Amino acid sequence: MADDLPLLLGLLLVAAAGTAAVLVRDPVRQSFVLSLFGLALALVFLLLQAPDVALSQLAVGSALTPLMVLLSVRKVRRKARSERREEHE
Amino acid sequence: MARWLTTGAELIGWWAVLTGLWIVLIGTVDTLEWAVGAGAALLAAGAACGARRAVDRR
Amino acid sequence: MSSRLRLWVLAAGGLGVAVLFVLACFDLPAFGGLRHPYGDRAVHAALARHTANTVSSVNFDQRAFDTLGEESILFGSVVGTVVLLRQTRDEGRLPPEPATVAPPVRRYALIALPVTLLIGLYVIAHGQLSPGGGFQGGVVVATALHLLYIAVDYRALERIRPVGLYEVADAAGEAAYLLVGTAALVTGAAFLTNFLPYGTFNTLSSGGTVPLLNAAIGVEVACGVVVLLARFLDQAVEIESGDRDDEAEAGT
Amino acid sequence: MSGWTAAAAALLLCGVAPAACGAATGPVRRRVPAQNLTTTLLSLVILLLAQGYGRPAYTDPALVLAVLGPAGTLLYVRLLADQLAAHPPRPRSLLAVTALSYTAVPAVVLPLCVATGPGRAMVKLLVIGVLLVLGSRVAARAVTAAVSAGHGRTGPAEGMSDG
Repeated sequence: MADDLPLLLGLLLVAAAGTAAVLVRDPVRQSFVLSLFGLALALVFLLLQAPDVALSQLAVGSALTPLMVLLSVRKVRRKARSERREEHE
Repeated sequence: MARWLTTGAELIGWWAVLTGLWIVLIGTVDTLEWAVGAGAALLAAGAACGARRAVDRR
Repeated sequence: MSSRLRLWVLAAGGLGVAVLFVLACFDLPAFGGLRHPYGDRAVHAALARHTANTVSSVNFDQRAFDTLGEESILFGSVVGTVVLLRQTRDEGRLPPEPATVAPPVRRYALIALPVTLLIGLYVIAHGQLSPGGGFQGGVVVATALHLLYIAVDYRALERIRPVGLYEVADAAGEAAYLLVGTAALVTGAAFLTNFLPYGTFNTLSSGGTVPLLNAAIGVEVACGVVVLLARFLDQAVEIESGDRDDEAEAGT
Repeated sequence: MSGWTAAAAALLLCGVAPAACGAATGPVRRRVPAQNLTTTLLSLVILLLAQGYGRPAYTDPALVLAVLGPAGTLLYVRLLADQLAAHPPRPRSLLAVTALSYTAVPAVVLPLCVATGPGRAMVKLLVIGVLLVLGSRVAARAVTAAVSAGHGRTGPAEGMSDG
């Protein structure tokens, strides 16, 4: 049991982060939760002796995914604002 | 001429540091590791110089 | 169909799936057990081919054809993104303004960029020895270049990122994988057979074609991610739909 | 369970979990420093696990996280600069987060170095430690700079989001 303690903690983290990623609605906040979810998953992969998968998850999840999410949010908001303004005119 | 010298010195400095870093990262050291490490470090050193110039010319 | 009836149908379906799921879970082998028939065979095959990292041996040797499929998915999605996010006729392009950056952050970026790049190359080159490989290292290399956007500004990134070259290199990486596979045909073996000498165990030259395929994937992934992010960045920073006066009031 | 694994579990429970909670909830001004702290501490957990399992190769994920974690934080600072400038974090809490990383990194890396013994593996551990310290330092500096630039700013700058 004591040997499984880190794994248990990791799985709890994954469950909590995954639930939070679903429940959070705002994309900007979601990008934070998503990156945390990625970190928790990487930890679990490492604890299950799969460092290759953990490395993939870290590489993609820590900078690349949040960057793409935030850039998309930025583009969409900019577009929405200019469309709102066109309606005003 | 002086600009070439500074650029060259910067490149060689980065190259030496990064080759050292490569040797620190790897497990067993052999000739091929040195060669591949030196090549990779040269690439990274080129990127370092390019990035510095891109930032300065901004 | 009324909404109440629909709910009942959903509940019945959900219940059925739940029962089957629980029954299936009882039949699963125990978590982390001692018997791994496939794992034992994969490790045996990896050691026979002098590849220290079994996962790399599975990905790039024993099931290299699957990896070709995965690589092509990434390649295809990058091409699709390039087409979808291209600049359309009614969109204008505005050169990005320089951003104000704190000197310590800029200095960190200039130091971290080559270090991150080298770590990415290390991960690619040592895929057959330690955890990592072309995909992981390629993503790290691409992230390293984008430190210039993250910590400096987009104009600095554009200076060291000729997108056309990266597009060519992306295709070249994809082609190199296929060529290594075809080279096996020339020697008379099947497509993507590990035809090179296996080398000494636990050295950089071990694993036959595994390091070559890793390098091909590394080039393809790094350049693919750079091209992908270039399209996203163009859309988010440079390309403007409609007329350009709006942006003067941005940030309000 | 070896002492190293126990230390990793303790750091996970008392360090990473609260930091992750801070990064997952609350305003952006708390999330950004907490995200940086989470990556730093998780990198240390991975180092401890590598020692606990006796697998030196497991330090590679920690190395990658040590360079990509600060990149992630800088990216949040860059794209959410407006929100950070509108509601800046208290300098004291920022300082506390940085101080926590400064103490946690040597407290984990130095014992690991002693256990590894002199050699290239030890230098690698030290490199990871230096990268972690540099990363948390620059993250705090970037947040402070974004806040002050936001206050002194008149027109919109290129990197600012309009959250």
